[in-house]
Amino acid sequence: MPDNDVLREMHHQMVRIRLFEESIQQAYLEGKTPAFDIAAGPVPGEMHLAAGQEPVAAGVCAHLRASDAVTATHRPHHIALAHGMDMKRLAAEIFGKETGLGHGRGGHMHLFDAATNFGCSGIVGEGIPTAVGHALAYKKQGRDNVAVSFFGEGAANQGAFHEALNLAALWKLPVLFVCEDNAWAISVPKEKATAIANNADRAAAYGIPGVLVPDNDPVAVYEVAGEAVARARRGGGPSLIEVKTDRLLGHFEGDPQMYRSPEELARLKDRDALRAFERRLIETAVLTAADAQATWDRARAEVDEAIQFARTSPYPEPAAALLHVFA
Amino acid sequence: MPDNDVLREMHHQMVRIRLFEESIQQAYLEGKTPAFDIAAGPVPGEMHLAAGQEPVAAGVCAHLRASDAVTATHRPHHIALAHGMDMKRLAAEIFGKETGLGHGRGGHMHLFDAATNFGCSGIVGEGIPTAVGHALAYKKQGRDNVAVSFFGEGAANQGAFHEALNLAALWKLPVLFVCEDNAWAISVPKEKATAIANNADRAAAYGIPGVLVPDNDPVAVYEVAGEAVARARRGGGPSLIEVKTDRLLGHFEGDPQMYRSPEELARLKDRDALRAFERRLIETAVLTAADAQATWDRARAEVDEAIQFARTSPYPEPAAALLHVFA
Amino acid sequence: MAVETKRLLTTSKAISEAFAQEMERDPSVFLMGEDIGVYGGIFGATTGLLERFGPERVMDTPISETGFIGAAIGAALSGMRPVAELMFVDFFGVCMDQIYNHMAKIHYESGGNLKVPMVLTTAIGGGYSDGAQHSQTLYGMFAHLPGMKIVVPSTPYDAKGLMISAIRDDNPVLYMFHKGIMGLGWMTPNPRATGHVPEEPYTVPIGTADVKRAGRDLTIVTLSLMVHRALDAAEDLAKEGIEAEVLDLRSVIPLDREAIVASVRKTHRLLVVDEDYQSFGLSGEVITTAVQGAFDSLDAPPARLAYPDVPIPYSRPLEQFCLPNREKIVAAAKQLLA
Amino acid sequence: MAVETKRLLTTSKAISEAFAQEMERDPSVFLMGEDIGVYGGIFGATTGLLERFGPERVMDTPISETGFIGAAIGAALSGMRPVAELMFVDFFGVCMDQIYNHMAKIHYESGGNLKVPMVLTTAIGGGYSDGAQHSQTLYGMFAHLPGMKIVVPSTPYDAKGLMISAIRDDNPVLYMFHKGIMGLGWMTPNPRATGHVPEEPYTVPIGTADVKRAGRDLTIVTLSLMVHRALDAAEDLAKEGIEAEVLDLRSVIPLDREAIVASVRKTHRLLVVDEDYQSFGLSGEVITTAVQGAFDSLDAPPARLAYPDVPIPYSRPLEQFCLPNREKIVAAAKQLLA
Ligand SMILES: Cc1ncc(C[n+]2csc(CCOP(=O)(O)OP(=O)(O)O)c2C)c(N)n1
Ligand SMILES: Cc1ncc(C[n+]2csc(CCOP(=O)(O)OP(=O)(O)O)c2C)c(N)n1
Ligand SMILES: [Mg+2]
Ligand SMILES: [Mg+2]
Repeated sequence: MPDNDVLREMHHQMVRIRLFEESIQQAYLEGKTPAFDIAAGPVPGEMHLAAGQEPVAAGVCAHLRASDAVTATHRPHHIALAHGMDMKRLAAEIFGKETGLGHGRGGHMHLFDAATNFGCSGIVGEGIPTAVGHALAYKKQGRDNVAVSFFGEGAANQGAFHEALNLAALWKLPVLFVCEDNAWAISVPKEKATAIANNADRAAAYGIPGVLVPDNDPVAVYEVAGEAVARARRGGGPSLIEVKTDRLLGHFEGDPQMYRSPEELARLKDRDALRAFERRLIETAVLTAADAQATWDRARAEVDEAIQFARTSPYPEPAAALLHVFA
Repeated sequence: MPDNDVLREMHHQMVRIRLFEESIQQAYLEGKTPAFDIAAGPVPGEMHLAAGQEPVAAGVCAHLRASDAVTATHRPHHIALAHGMDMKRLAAEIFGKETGLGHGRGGHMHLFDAATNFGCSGIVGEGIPTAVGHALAYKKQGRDNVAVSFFGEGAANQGAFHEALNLAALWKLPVLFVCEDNAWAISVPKEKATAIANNADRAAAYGIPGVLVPDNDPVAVYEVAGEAVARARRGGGPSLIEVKTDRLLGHFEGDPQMYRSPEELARLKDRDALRAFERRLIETAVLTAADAQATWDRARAEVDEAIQFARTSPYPEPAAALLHVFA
Repeated sequence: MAVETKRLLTTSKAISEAFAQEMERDPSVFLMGEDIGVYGGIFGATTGLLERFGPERVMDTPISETGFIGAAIGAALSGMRPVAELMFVDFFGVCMDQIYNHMAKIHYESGGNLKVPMVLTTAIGGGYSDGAQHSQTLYGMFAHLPGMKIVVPSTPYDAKGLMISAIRDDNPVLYMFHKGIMGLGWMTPNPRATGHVPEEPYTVPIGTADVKRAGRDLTIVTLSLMVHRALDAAEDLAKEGIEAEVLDLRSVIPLDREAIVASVRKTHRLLVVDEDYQSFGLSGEVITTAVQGAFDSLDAPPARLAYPDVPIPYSRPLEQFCLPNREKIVAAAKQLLA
Repeated sequence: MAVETKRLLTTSKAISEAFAQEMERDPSVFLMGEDIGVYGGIFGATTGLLERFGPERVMDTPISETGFIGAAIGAALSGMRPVAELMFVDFFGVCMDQIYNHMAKIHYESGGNLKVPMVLTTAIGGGYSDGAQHSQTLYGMFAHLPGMKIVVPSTPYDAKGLMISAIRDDNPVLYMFHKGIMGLGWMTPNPRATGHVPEEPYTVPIGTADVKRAGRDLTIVTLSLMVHRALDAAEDLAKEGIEAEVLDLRSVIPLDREAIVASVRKTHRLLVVDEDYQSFGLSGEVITTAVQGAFDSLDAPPARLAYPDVPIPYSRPLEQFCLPNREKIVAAAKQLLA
């Protein structure tokens, strides 16, 4: 069981992620009414939000150092923030600004941050082998860092998943493979995509530990991840962790979600893991209601500042599009 | 236990495969001495022979109809012949002749035969999804055919393996995945490539039966494959079968095999599964020594005729290289 | 015929109508891909088809492009006529071996004995800030690799006719539709993405370019969404007395080289407009075709306006700086005539 | 300097010497790939290195190209300088996403903040009946996709110098060596595959073409093994009084456009000789470069002699019919001058 400081910090992370993404959602919808035009507004393009999946990010990243590498997916904000990415530079990148992580070149699916060894990408499964490579470097360099790859349950049916897990197991590398099973890959439910119920069982194909976290609880994630990170740091090799989590929103903003029943959506909202976690912390006196409110207030201020930074930052010079192809 | 006719037929298949490949080996070396020049002689290019792996082909293909699809690899002759491919057209293709299966366009790694629904390719793992597609067609068409994909233990670390097995399991398709574990992928031993000892265990990742045939015995292969083929034909879905087999020769002809000890090579030769099987059939009175000899003689004649056909057939017209890009 | 009797469809509806009519006609046709069922395809190309044809013929797949595109090849070899969708062309890298080394080569390797009658559909194009991995066109890259036909429609009419031709073709056909020509409700409106589409099935021949606007002063060779941009530019140019001929390639493979040469012989000037990366691709091939076929007719070196050789940036001003557009086409045309 | 003091090496030895010297110099350099250890690389590029540097720095991998090339990217991001080998370029399709969408784009997407200093080596080329999936060159296809440098040496000297440059470069570099230039004992002997290679480390600049033979009557732009064929042809042509300039591109990305234009301005005639597929690739790009840079100097339309747009056939007469060679180059040059 994590100590109270850790519990409070995980709560704080989940709150700031949630608020950050709510602000991004709002900004995303700006300029897109009455007719939704994906190209319009201050935040154009696709937008994949992670509301409901905060427990995975908070629980795993609580064990990481900034020097540990993390690779994520098209749905990266919760992980990026939990791993310590600068919120201002993240926001600015999402707004396409010169002050963003990639000076506006990457956008929300392509966040790369040297300060936190973070990378993500828009191609399902692409980042899994990258994490193996970070871990390979650590082993060669004699560092006790770990690399963590986050991906969805949909990604576990890509060839890259298989190749990467075999390599990491074979070379006994310090990697965590964290599968966020939110039951959906856009509109395709897990049962129509994966021949077995739990991806954790696929660890058997590589002879590594595979652990299922059956509910969307940051504490359970924290404990499982803690063991796996510690094992990896002391040279015990990789682990596969699967968390059954929830995607509270559409696949991307603007997704009509015809494939999900209103009941399902309502049920998910009711069991919002952030709210449930906060209630528990208050019930167990880890937090007072006032502490909780203070956390939300603090996060609100941080988020507002970041969004403000993003909005007021300048766009890159158009002709600078031609720079940075080569170093 | 297969009945005596089946045993004799498997023996016959193994003998004709062995003799065919020995003749190909001879032809391959023609024109390549004193200096080995891969481009020279009547059979140029790479040449991957399967001596030692005949039990897999004979044991599995004994259950197949010509209308059942088979996909194989860069090492395809044993499977092609066991599945009933015309030996003359196979030989002619290997010699690059107009009378070959592909009129000389494919060559020994790219054999395609409509008569036996056979295909193979030079890219490791490429044919595994193809077999899934044949099986998908059978299911849609209401046919009780099966598709079989053969591949090496090296291929089981390719993404295509993973994706194909998941699809076949998910859609409950009539496919057999047959892994020929000959312990080597060119010079890389299985232990340096695969994180677990037995690929059959990977079936667990897809919720399908996975059966290991621990020795290179055509009868054991026959029995395991028989069950899997029967299950597939009656709609019971796919299976993964792994056979521990032997690669008696180099990866390709001309391979110096510095990575294998002379002891290993001698040991393998001593346990040649074809000779062992033949001895057993004679000991158990399934064959007399004279029957066995007759089988070799018959096969010898068939092979000689096929090679003769190949040698005497004309080359395709050079300018015909430009034909058949599109139907 | 009175104008009001003409039925107008968006391109995505035209494509789904082609699917429906071919599936009615031929029971061996089926569709597979990610989110093509209940969702109806991310770009609406399969809307309504699951309800009509059921999950056996409109198959949602896992995110296993090597697996299911490979399966489409096998199914095609066993008597079916699959249509597989690669959601965005940018994803080709996870399944390219199946496409270029297997699908495209089996017919040849078999010496003409086997056929792989399948269609691979995929969405191309940017302009809406979807970043480096969701905005590419890439037909130039596929076209370099022999064995597949490649069609790239620009209008609802061509989209339906080319889809029917693609499905009926005995060869693998890569069918690339630009998101901006689909007429989607959630994209910046494009009036040219809606147009007359006959109700009955019809074909548009693969390998035949189409003069979308006749002109005498220069030839603009282009395709896909850039046809719309070129036609807009041609209107502007006409106001200044410059008559541009706009040749819509429609197919990349086979490339209608005769049409390119004929038009250049007529106008003596060539501008290639291409949303694909500039170098080592389509624009160079079209220019080479013109130079080799109409060298003596050329009054100026052929020009091209293409996507610069940089990954596609996310930020709007950066991406818009890179994309060819109406104004840039006008400027390039004038420079060519200067 | 006396000729006899010059040390002669095959290209494969020149490459393995470059590896060894860079691994000595920089502990972050390591090699990974299939059969590069005990086997020494199928084309001998890593012979002897396992013994010398051990299995941590010369890593045999499983047949998991997406996995290990992806791992090379991660290792490069974490401070290493990996060299990953894709055994034959033809296999790119199983791992292209990692190459073109990830390796090549991270630097740009990061706005220049991250670097991916890695080398991807791969064998190209045919001519020895290895069929449709083991004989391609394909540099034209990679060159269409932005973000990676591409080098294609033709001689032992260039091979060593370009490899050292590639390893030291902070960008991903695709290093493509033709099997026929390696000087392998089991390939048809090629005298030009052995040559003088200085013992000390040196670099050959990436992006600079090299005039391998000066001439005044036409320019032959080519690369890789075709440089050898062009030089052979140039000798034949010289006997007939035709002096061909042979320009070896050496790098495809960046392309040395100035060198192409300068040579064409001098000779007024251009022939591109290319073993890659003809259309939508390198030959069209070189011609376009020449036409746009030297339109008024051209005395004839530029010509090309490339691999026809067909999958590579196995049978010797078929394959040889397709390949550019000495005689065909001579004929094409004469036709260009006719
Ligand atoms: C290789 C590839 N195929 C398809 C897509 C399109 N796509 C983007 S996200 C997504 C669903 C991913 O599902 P999952 O891995 O479960 O992650 P989630 O979205 O649920 O977080 C798909 C199909 C893609 N980006 N890359
Ligand atoms: C994708 C791909 N990677 C690498 C190769 C080169 N290659 C050809 S065969 C082979 C070894 C295959 O090993 P295995 O699958 O065990 O089959 P075996 O040769 O033992 O029959 C390799 C690495 C290839 N053809 N395709
Ligand atoms: Mg999911
Ligand atoms: Mg093997």
